[in-house]
This record gives sequence, C-alpha cells and structure tokens, in this order.
Amino acid sequence: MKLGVLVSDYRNMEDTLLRLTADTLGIILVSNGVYHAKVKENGKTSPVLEKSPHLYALLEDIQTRGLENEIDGRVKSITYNDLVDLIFGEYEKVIWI
Amino acid sequence: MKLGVLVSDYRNMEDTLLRLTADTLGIILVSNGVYHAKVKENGKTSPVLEKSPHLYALLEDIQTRGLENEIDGRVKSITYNDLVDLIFGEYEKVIWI
Amino acid sequence: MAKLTIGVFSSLVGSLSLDFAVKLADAAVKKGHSVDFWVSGNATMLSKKEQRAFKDYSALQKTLQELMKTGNFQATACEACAEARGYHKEDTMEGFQRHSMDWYLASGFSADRVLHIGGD
Amino acid sequence: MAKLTIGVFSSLVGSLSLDFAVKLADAAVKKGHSVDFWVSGNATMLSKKEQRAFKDYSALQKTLQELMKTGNFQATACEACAEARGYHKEDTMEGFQRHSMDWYLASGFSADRVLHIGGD
Amino acid sequence: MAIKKIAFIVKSLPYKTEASRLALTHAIASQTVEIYLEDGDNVEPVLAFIGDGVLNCLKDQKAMNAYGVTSLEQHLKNSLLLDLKVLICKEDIGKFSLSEDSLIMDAEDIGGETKANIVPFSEIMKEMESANHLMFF
Amino acid sequence: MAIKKIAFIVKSLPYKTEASRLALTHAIASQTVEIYLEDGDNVEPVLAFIGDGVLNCLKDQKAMNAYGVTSLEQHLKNSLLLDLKVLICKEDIGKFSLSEDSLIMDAEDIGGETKANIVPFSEIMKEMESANHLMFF
Repeated sequence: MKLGVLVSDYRNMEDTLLRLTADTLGIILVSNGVYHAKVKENGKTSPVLEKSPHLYALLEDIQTRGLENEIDGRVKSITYNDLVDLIFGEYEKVIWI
Repeated sequence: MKLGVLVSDYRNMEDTLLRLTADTLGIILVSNGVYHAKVKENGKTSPVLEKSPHLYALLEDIQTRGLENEIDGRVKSITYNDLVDLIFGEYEKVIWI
Repeated sequence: MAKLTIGVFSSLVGSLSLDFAVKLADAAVKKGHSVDFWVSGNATMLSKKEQRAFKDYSALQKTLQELMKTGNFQATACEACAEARGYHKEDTMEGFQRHSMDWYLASGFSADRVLHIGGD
Repeated sequence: MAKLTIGVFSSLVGSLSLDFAVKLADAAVKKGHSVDFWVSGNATMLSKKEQRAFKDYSALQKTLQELMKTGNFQATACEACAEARGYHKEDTMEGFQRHSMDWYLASGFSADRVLHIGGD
Repeated sequence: MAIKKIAFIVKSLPYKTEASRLALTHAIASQTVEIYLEDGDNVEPVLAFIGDGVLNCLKDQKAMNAYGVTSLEQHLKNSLLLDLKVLICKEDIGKFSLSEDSLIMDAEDIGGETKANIVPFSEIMKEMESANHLMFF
Repeated sequence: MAIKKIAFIVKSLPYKTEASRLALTHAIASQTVEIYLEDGDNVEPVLAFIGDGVLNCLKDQKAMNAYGVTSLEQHLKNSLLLDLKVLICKEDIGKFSLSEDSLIMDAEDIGGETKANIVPFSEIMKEMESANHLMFF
C-alpha cells in the first residue's frame, strides 16, 4: 500500500501515525502539523520525522505560522499544486489525521 | 487562592492542570474528563487523581459514557445542583480546561 | 443570590459541552442565582433560530426560552462572530441578544464567578 | 483526469481547515480534475448563505461559487446536520446541494481518491 | 459491478465532539447508497476502533437518560444489527485494562446476529490495506 | 470605583481553531468595556501564553499573504500597542528551544511602547492569583 498521511496536528500521534505501516508511507505536514518540521521539544526533533523518508510540508501553512526559518532539512516544502500531484500521483490512499 | 478546575478532556493535562498551584485546588471531572476517574492506562490510574484530594466527577457525564462501575474511590460523584454549590461556595475562581 | 457568567466559545452544536453549559445555567437559575450566557466563535451556532430536533443532537431552544422567561438569565451572542457565519438579526432565536465582545467582559465585571468554556 | 472527493466534518468557520479544503479543491480543479466536496457536522456551516467577510475570518463564498461555475466541482451539505443547526433550504448558499449521508459514500465510490478531513 | 470498501477508523473519544457519532452514522448510511449507484455496484463499510476510540465501545452508555441524545452504544448496536463488520483493537483494550465483558460485543437484545471482533492492530492495518478509501474520525 | 482583573491564559496552538484569536480579540475588547460600566469602573486584562500557546508568539506570521486572514502576530502587536500586559512563559520557551529574537516582543513598528515579558510560570501563577476571573483558551 502507498499511503499518504496528511498530519494536521502537533499532539497525540502515538495511536495513529506512529503505528501505521505501509510499503510507502508519505507524511505531508499541513495545518498545525507543520510544527513537527521546526519545533524541538526538550532538544529533540519530532518523532514524526523519523517515521518516513518521504516528508513534505505545505508552504502556505509554514509561512502562516512564522516557521520559514530553520525547517528541518529532511522536509520538502510543497504548494497546493504539488499536493494535488502527490495525492493522485504518488499515493493510492490519503488520510488526514 | 481557592481554585476549582473543571477538567473536560482526557489528554494533554501536563501544560495546564498538572502545573497549577493553589491553596485549595479542586478538580471537577466533566465531559471527557470523567475518563480520568475510571480508565487505567498501562495499569496506572490517571496522574490527575494524584494532583488533589478534592476530586469530583459529574454523574450525568459518568453515566453517559458507561463508566458507572469502578469509578476510583477517591472521586465523589456530583450532580449539576452540587456543581452550582461548589462553584459559588467552595471556590473563588473556576476554570474549564 | 449570586451571579454566574458563562462564556461558551468553540463548536457547540454536536458537542455535549453545549448541554453542559445550558444544564449548569438551568441549575444555577433554579437555585435563585442569575446567569449571563455569552456565546462566541463557533458557539454562536446556538443562537440560530429554528434548529430542528433530532435524536442525535440536543435540542435546547425550549430550555433556553424557559430560562429567559425567568428574568434571571440572559443569553447574548457575539455579533461579529455571528455575522461572519451568516447569522443576521433575522436568523437569531427570539430572546437571544447580540453584542460586541466587550459585553462579555462587562458581564464578568459584575459576576461573582465566570466560567469560560473554551476548547476547540 | 481524476476525481477527488473531499469530505470535511467538524467546525470549519474560524478554522483554517476550511481554507485548506477549499484551496486544495481549487488547485485540483485548475489542474483539470473534478472535485466533490461534502460538508457534514459543524462543517455544514460553510453552506450558510450571506456569510459576512471580516479580516479575522476567511471569506470563501466567492471562491466556492467560481468553482461551481467550472462544472467540475460540486458542493453538498449533509441535510440532517444542516437542519439540526437551523440551516434550512432557504438559508443555503446558491449552488450548494443538500443530501443525506449516503451521497458522500456514493461520491467515494467513483472517486480516485477520498480525503476525509475529520477532527474536532 | 463493483464493490468499493471504505474503512471508517474511529480514534476519537465520544460525546465531546461528534466525530465518532458521524463515523457511525455515515457507515450506516452505506445501507442506502445503492440508490445513487448502478445495479450491482455497492459500498462496503468496515468500522474499526483504535486508540482512545475504543472507549466508544463501553457498555451501558446512558446518554439518552442524561442528555436526551442517542448513545454511541445504540449506534454501534444498529451497525451490528445491519451486519457491518466491527473491529476493536486488542492492544488498546489491553492498554486500558478493559475486559471483553465491559464492551458492546453484540446486538442480541435488538435481534442482531453479527458480533464485534477484538483483533490485533495488524488485522486492522490489513483492513486498511484492502480498503479503497480510508476515513479517520 | 473598582478595577476587575481578568487573566486570559492562551494554551492552544493558533489557526487550526480560533481559540487563541478569540483570546486576543476579547482581551482587546477591554478597551471599550467602560461603556457598560459605572464611572471609574473598568476591566484590566492580562494576557499570558503557556505550553503550546507560546507558539502564537512567533514572528513573521504571513497569514494575510497565505490565507487573507489577520495573523495572531498582528493581534498581539495591537495588544501591545494598547498597552496590555503580555506574559510569555519562560519554561515553555526553553522547552521549545525558542530564542527571544524569534518572538514578538514589541510593537515598535506600529508605534507601540509596551513590551512583552518572558517570565517564569510562577509569575503567571501569581497573575492568576491576583486576577478576579480566569479564562483559559
């Protein structure tokens, strides 16, 4: 299964995202999920970034929250246009959590 | 300060409830906060129950969620009528978190 | 007797926080207290007239209107929050007032207790 | 081209999830895809006509109506969810359909992708 | 002629928001979806409760008495009565120390024959793999 | 003649819900509350950001460009311009490894003179003690 996960929040990923398994798992940070790409809590980067090598974050949501500097280097910024292509082109199913 | 805290949720109490200090701190479990009075996670009762000796839970909310059995013995069930008296009689300020 | 101001903010309809706030107000008024009831943000949904009663939703219009009749309960919706959602004066439940946000603070000024129900 | 069904559920107005869903639909339609847009629960707020534009809220009625004109976008509100909130047929934004919940599942049947935006 | 499978994954607590309620009502709406589809086409729902969502499955929910609203228990029983597949995550039941006795496992009292199933998360993951679309509530 | 102090405690992340936005707009509404009160009476707001709420205070929020809505940054600057007391929790700034440089600490660019204060949680607790009413957003 090629699964694209739109992560829209910063808390409580243990019961959902962190348990999911897929042949290809893409993580697309949107809404308050984009904090995972920047915020270090007690010096540690978010465990969400360790879950997959396929990491994206929505540029508009990064900019809205004042996070443009110091986004983790593993995370690729994408536009809404890119997101449409990811949804149809790279993943068979998409979820929003 | 005599502070009454209406705890309305089950998650993310670390930044709020668990840091509060008051001469008298009352914890009133309402809405999904009533799960603190029953659910053991990994065998442990909720840390919320350790925060204060003044523990209450709203009967209607317990009943709604099927939690009437096995409520922790430290927690006193109260009605809406009791809650009005607690708010005016026992606490100087009340918050909902 | 005392005065309680209840402010309810986020998404009410479909949430039992709505019922909580109204039941608490009802219990307080029945004990002789007065209650100011402020709805802001998505909670302004409560002020929409002609909500239809379904078993999956609480139907609170009747309780609210009985509370209003006591003279010890006033309900006010945030005017800007309501307009932003397309609730105009003519969409508003009878007896529900509309004011700007300072009304809530003024109500708090004279209240013995304020219970602010925030959340998502 | 492909079909995307977007379902949006909880409290939309006042939340940028609303803008997300509409912007995504807009980008998909501009790329030649078709989009079905379902609002249920508190998200039925989006279907209320005459929402007033404030700088503190997204004003999306215009974008929605332009999307509807393309013929590749249809927006539907859950009828029971809307009625429970006091949104009747005459309260509904022009071009917004109302159906029962099975419409969303039927839309999913023929969709290449479904993005279900739940949450609080 | 095709059957499309939709997995409804419930991860939210009940009542405070209507997320889990909408999951059940939408899943049940699959019963009438045929009216929109060609002959032989249909949608097959699967309901799975994970994480905090398993607490939707506790017995004896008295929401109608206390608040005058249909309980999640009633919706879950209706789902079983209509023979929907219902899965409850075994690991989460364990995490919350819930016994099977405390859970809504059947709808016998209203004439239902289908039972809920307590299964490991890996089984739920397999359902997600075989589903055409996934909806997390 | 009396002054009642109301503490607005912001613990929520911005934008996904409007909780923090409503905190700031209601706190700012204290500027016009006098019209409802007797001469000399007034309401004094204090704004405090704790927990995840401190992330409302990050600079360079481009919400107007990206979504056409007023940013929390703009509201926070307006609060400072109106001389509202603004406190940001020191421990939470530390927990998130945020520098003071990255935070909205003043509204000089719009002519404001009041500055935000980074203070230990114990100071915020003292504000709560001296307030007449508390509102958590």
